[in-house]
Amino acid sequence: MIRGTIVVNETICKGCELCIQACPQESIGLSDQVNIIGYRYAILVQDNCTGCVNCALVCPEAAITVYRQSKQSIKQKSTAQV
Amino acid sequence: MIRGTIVVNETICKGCELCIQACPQESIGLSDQVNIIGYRYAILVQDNCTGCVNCALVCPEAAITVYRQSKQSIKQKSTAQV
Amino acid sequence: MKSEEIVVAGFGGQGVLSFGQILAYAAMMEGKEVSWMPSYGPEMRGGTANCIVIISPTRISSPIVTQFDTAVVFNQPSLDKFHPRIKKGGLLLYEQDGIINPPYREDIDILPVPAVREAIRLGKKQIGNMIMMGALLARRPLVSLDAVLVALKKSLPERHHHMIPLNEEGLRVGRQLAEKSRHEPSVLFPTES
Amino acid sequence: MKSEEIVVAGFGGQGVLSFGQILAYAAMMEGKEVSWMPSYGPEMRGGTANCIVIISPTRISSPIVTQFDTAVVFNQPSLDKFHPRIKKGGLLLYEQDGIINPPYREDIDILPVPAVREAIRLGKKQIGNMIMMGALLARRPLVSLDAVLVALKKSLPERHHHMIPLNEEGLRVGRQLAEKSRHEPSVLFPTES
Amino acid sequence: MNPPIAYNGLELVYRRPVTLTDTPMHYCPGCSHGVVHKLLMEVIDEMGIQSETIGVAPVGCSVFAYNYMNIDMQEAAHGRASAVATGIKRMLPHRYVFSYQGDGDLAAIGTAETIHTVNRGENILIVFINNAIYGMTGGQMAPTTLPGMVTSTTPYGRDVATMGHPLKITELVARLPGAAFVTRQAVHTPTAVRKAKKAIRSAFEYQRSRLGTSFIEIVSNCPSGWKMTPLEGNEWMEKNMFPAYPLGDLKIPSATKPDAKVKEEV
Amino acid sequence: MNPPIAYNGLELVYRRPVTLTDTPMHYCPGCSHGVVHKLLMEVIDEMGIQSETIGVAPVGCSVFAYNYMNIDMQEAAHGRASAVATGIKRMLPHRYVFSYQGDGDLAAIGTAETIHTVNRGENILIVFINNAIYGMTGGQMAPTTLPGMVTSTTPYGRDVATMGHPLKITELVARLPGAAFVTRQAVHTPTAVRKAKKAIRSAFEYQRSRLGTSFIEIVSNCPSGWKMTPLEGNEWMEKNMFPAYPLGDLKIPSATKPDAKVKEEV
Amino acid sequence: MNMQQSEQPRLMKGNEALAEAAIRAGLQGYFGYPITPQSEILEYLAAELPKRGGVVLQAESELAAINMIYGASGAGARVMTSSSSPGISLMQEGLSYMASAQLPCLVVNINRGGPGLGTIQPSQGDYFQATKGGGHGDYRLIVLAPASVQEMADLVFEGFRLAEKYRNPALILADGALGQMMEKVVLPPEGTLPMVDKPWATTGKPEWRERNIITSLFIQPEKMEEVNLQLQAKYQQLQKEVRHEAFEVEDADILVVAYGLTARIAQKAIELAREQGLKVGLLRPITLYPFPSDVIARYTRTATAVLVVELNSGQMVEDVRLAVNGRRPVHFKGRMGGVIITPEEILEELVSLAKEYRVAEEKLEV
Amino acid sequence: MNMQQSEQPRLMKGNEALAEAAIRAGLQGYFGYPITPQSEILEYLAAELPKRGGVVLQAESELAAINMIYGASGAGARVMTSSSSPGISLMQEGLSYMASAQLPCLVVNINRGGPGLGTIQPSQGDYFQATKGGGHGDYRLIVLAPASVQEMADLVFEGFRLAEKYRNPALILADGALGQMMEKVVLPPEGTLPMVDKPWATTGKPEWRERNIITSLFIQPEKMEEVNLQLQAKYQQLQKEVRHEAFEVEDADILVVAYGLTARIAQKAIELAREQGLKVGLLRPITLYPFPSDVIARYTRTATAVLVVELNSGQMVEDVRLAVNGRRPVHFKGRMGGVIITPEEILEELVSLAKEYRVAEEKLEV
Ligand SMILES: Cc1ncc(C[n+]2csc(CCOP(=O)(O)OP(=O)(O)O)c2C)c(N)n1
Ligand SMILES: Cc1ncc(C[n+]2csc(CCOP(=O)(O)OP(=O)(O)O)c2C)c(N)n1
Ligand code: SF4
Ligand code: SF4
Ligand code: SF4
Ligand code: SF4
Repeated sequence: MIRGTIVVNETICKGCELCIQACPQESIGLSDQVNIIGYRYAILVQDNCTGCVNCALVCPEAAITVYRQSKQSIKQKSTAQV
Repeated sequence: MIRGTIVVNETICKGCELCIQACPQESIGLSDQVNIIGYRYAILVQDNCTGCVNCALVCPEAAITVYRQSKQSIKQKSTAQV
Repeated sequence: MKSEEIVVAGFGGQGVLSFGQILAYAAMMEGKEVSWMPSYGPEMRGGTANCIVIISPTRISSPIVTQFDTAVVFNQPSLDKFHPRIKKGGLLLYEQDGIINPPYREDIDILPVPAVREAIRLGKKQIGNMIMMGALLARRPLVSLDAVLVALKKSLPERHHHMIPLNEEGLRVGRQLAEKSRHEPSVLFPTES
Repeated sequence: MKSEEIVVAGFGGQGVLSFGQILAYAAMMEGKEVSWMPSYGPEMRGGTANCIVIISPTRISSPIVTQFDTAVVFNQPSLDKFHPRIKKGGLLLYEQDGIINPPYREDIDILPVPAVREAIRLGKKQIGNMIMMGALLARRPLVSLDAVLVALKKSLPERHHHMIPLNEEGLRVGRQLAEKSRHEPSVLFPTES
Repeated sequence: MNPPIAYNGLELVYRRPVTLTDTPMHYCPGCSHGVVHKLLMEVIDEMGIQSETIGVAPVGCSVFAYNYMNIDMQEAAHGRASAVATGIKRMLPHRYVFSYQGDGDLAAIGTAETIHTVNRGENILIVFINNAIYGMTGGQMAPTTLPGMVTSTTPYGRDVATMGHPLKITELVARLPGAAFVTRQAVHTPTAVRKAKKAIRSAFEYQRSRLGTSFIEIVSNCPSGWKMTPLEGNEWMEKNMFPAYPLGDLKIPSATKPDAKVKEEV
Repeated sequence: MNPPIAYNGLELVYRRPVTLTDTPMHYCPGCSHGVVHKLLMEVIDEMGIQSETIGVAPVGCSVFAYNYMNIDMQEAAHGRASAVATGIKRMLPHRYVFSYQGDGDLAAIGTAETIHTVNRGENILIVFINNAIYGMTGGQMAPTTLPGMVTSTTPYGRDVATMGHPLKITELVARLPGAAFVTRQAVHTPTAVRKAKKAIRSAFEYQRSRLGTSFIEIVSNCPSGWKMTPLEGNEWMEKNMFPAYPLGDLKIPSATKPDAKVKEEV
Repeated sequence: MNMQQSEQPRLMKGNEALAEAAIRAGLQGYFGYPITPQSEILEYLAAELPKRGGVVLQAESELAAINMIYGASGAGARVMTSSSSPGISLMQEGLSYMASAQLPCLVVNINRGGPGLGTIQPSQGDYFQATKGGGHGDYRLIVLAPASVQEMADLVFEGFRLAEKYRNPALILADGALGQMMEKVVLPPEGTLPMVDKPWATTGKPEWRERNIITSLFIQPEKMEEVNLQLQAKYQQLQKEVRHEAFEVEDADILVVAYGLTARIAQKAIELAREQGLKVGLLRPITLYPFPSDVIARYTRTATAVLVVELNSGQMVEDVRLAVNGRRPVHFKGRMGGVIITPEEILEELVSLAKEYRVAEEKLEV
Repeated sequence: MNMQQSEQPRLMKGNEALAEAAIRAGLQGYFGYPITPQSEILEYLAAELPKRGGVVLQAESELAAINMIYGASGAGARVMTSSSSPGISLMQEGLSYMASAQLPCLVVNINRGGPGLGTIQPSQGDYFQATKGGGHGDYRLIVLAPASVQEMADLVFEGFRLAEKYRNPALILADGALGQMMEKVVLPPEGTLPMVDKPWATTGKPEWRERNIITSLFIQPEKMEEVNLQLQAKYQQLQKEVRHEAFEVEDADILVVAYGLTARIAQKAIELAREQGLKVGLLRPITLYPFPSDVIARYTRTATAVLVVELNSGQMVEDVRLAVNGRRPVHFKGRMGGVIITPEEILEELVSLAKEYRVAEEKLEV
């Protein structure tokens, strides 16, 4: 499985939950805390993010940055497994 | 042939000649005189008007009144001819 | 020379506006102050057109006046409209053709001009206005004939310049008509002012 | 009683506007002059809402003031915004939940209220505002509880009237919270003025 | 003034409609406006609805329409005739209301009002005189001016690249659900006149049956604006306007409840 | 602020577009405006045309668009964004110009400007945010409000008999010869977002090739105006808006001269 | 009447009070377009008016709205529209048309800060537009300026009455705060404003009368001038409808002139000033057109100086100067762009004026 | 320069002279809509401007035109629109926006008789709209009033110069006669009005500068007030651009104040009055805003009375009264609705005033 992760800018997140719905891995959830503008914000709740970018695409605040395993590292891994 | 005639209100006629073109009998022409508003006006130039109303329909000034032989008088005539 | 306030009036197509422009342009070339004010707007729809030309040695205050020294009219409605607005002792020129009730005033100089008929006789209906102009200038030497011809050249598109001589002819005919008219003849040669 | 200028502020959904309306309506019913002025317009888009309530024995000149006797705030931005605008000796009530940097001023009476927590304890998040109201009235007996309840009835749609008792409970809880708070207790029974 | 009903042995078969005033019209010789005015008044005569009809004149050559139509009328600001008609109809829903507008009025400055009036399905008749030019102001380009056509504001001809193509507002209007009846007619021949009159008659009947907006475009000539004689104008219109603005019905009511009481033509 | 290009062993695959300013947006949670702003700036980033692009903000919730888009911008009067864009484009024909408008702005008060801008084929992009309501002013009926839909000015639901049917301005616009590219998109799912972005990208490329007006409708949600959560809103939108406003291309350029230089997605 | 007694005081927004009052004043048709800070008028009417027999239509624009009003008024109905500054600017052509065609209607401008899109906060920046005629040509609107939610309701009746009596559009000019704020209001009873008959209205021409024509086109200058003379005569007539409120003016050394909300704030300032022993009074024009010039002239005979306070850069001050005509110095104090002036600011101004003109000095020494 | 010498006097319509002058003043974009009596401006430019490198677009309406101008001006171009009274009313919102966003442009109003559709004949009925701001909010236009075809051309240059110098819309206010009449005119040479650079224009944001934003929205009242104060300061600055023409004012007992065509007619009347021995002079404001208040104040120190003549019901007369501030009686004589006043009418007025104020009596006895 491809490894990825997201970084949410929690000061501008408005907790709209669109990313949560968009995430095929169900990796995202909302914080219990509210942020400075009064919203519970998105956080990673599972470590199974694949960096598919879906959450970032639908985010109205452009609050999500996405990282993903580099192509070759994936290749290496797969070959390794052989 | 059905007899008819037209009466042109020559004070409001603007000599646009639309009636002249519309008349299948070529009964209408323009006067040599100009009227008070400066236009040569429509007049009957032949006595062959059938009262078909075409000229009146296209007249932008509604300047034409049309008269026609009554239906029965036509019938009478035709029978007479027999 | 005092200032002269002239109205030129007729039906839309009769070229009354350019008649006024030629007059104004000619006067301007002779160093006069001039103004030309057309009637404008929807009353032109199927109605009459007119313009007011003022020629003056000094600055002109208003281009719009209601009384005129001279009226040049080309149809009955214009005659009816402006006939009463001519100043006492003023001049009224009118195209004879199509006038059913001629003017009656005794206190103005009235000159009927058969311009259309003469123009047709000369073979070019278009020069009727220059015949009228010639007659006008015979009575009121406002501008020189030369100036009028230059103005005419200005106003005519190149392709019609061949008609200049004919128009010149028209001017002459007009002047003659004015002269042999019943009224006492006025100055015959154009002013040099 | 002198006139009292109050600001109520929080996030959009927190019901600050109706909090102010209930207060104003209650005061009106007790014969006071009142004005209620909401913040309005696009700054409401995903922003904070607030309203200014003025209760006065005499005619109110301006419904918009910039300094307040009392501030009732429900979130951090509102706290930051209005904390400095409270008059010396004034009162600041704030919802404890979600406040990261609490107020620091020494020259005003500050009362943190855990209204949300208490409301959840009572099982109805909605009554948080009435808890806040109870606390406010404990410190500032502006109107009687009865008046507040009548106002509440007015403002609640029929189908929610069954919640009146719960809200009454909320008012009582609020008052208690205010009383056992560190500050010297103020008048406990509503004014009859 | 009523003409004699008989004239040396012949009987009256056509007369100027009585609801048309005796005031001579100010339109240029051969202008279509006069014919359309006449048809409107004929239909009102025949339906006997002079007392139930309110007209709205535009700003355009037909601004003076109220001088010729002997019915209650309002003169609207340029482009707003359909909004004015809306105001009247909403207050007097049992009256017949029509607006009469030129292409500049209806399809340029009045575009928003036209679209939204029809979209609301205001139960009125909009008569649209499309002469492809601004007549009253002296022959400037209209939204409906044909490509390459010379006007006082397109001295080198309408350049579609910079001025856009002729706006077929009638086609747009026909797509709006509020439109009940949309048709394009002309009045340059007796047959055309008969058809146009029929369309106007139907529109008033649809209005009586509350079917929504009727929209009648009349492809018209503007001899003065086009700088042609009326006859040349009509010929040019057939050759150039009709291909761009084909005559015929664009939309007819699905369920029409036609009215019994229909008078005989005089 | 640029994010690190790598993050414990992983590489950056998506970041906030640089042409989007750092200013937090004022839109309500889940509002589509934010997504569309983002896409516009992404395309401008990718085409590298920040210095060649001028945007026009409307009056509507997106009135502050210029706070978020780091390009030269003008704020237009309500409904006139396309006229303002026309003025800019005519003076700067080599610049990319787009207007960004809501349904009230574009399809109500701005109807005439919209129709005529497209009819002239102004070589600009019009982005049309259709959320079926007036967001900024507090949820009043828009021309695109659905039948029966309750808004603050239709407390009993939109009654098509008196208020008309939803105005499908995009369908009208698509019929205008000046329109080069007309499409209807949404931004509620990752797939939709990808499609919408592609459309925006194409529009800018068509503008480069001078093909005429591109018109992109984005069927959007307005959680606040609809009184729903963002998720409820998106669901409601799919169920109710899409049937009325079906997604897809309404018009694509006949002859497009696509541009070679196309950057890789970051 | 007994309805009046039965009427309880309510806590209402100015916009809603105005809307409800309009219904009670017999409003038959409302055509409008949303804009902050007045959308509540349209919203309230959309919910209430149809139930009560009237017509409400949300127009596609203010431009359409004012022209719908033109048609509806011409059809004889009692009609109203409302907007705020930018929307009112879009109505200027229509208002000029209505004034020329002599059509009555009530227009409400809940004034926000301009120019341009500006701000939605309260302002009095549209005074010139309202009183001098923002549209083209020589015409005037009847302009009423409420100062409380109660007057927002009451002046609706006055507006309709004057508009129909003089066949001229009337305009209520109130700043955004008056529209948005809630205050106690006792609503005027229904049915106290009888319908007037309008023989000129286009309701369909019966046999027995000539056709009615609503138009503002008079192509012949002479005719157009006649119409203008009629209008001017009407505006003369209007002078007798002047309304104002005076507060502590009798002995005032300094006369403050202010309208709307500003007048209330000024009154507060005057109370404070009086506490300091300054002899200050307030003149509040309720009709901005016709303008209470004579009243102002009268009171300024006794006063030493005049202070005009507005939420703009100084507009009504011109009318005050024209009224005072140089007999007394006229000063101006204003705030702009949606900023509300405070009683303290005005007080400060009053104190320094008192110093400048050496009125009540001894007291000030204290 | 030699172009100037080479330039022959021409006989031109005011509208055409203005249009040609605009091209010579470097006009880059014209957006307009036809209306009598100014359509010749659009028509002339449609034929000439494209040939000479500019853009002409016939807009779908005046509303569209003014907003196209907004965009074009914001893009840094030298732009113009023109219309007549009703069309100018439709531009009021746009003008308020442009004034607020501080966008330069030249607007031409060839004033016809109103209100409403009115008549197309000459009028000065739009003075208030032009000078007090027909749109919403506190703003002013720079207003220039030509009195001859020559000035129709010359003031175009002045209009662009002032508009760009102060980043404010300028308006040329001329009655219909000035637009329609032909007079001798010597056209100003091309290239005498250099392009100014506009660092604020939205031309595309390069790396090296912040983005430019053209807006009139300042939602925070404090910010909006700042903007308003900027504008007011600018209008103060403008005072130094006041322009006027004085004619025989030095010894004048009666000072006539008139602008545009009316001033010429008044001048004629004054010549006639002087022939009768009346000491009468003329003050002609060329800038209506800024208004030559100081000049008028100065001349009225010596004069006994003032007569204002306008083609309206009395609009500029208010500004004259404000300038005179009660020191002298200010009388008004006007015609309306497209009727042109005659020198004789004015003369009559002057004579009766002379009687009333017993100036130059002995002469009048004659
Ligand atoms: C607001 C406004 N703008 C412009 C005008 C000038 N104007 C009068 S009629 C007209 C257009 C006339 O053309 P059209 O509507 O096609 O009618 P037609 O004259 O051709 O019958 C214009 C632009 C006006 N009166 N008012
Ligand atoms: C001339 C004018 N009329 C009305 C308004 C008030 N107004 C501001 S935004 C708006 C409509 C907003 O709706 P929409 O265009 O759909 O954009 P949204 O807010 O939904 O994104 C209105 C009516 C205004 N500012 N100016
Ligand atoms: S989509 Fe964006 S704003 Fe919404 S919850 Fe996720 S991160 Fe926050
Ligand atoms: S159609 Fe009418 S106006 Fe034309 S010529 Fe015949 S009668 Fe005269
Ligand atoms: S200008 Fe054209 S439309 Fe107008 S009256 Fe003449 S022919 Fe008819
Ligand atoms: S009101 Fe609607 S459109 Fe406006 S920001 Fe909120 S959600 Fe978006």
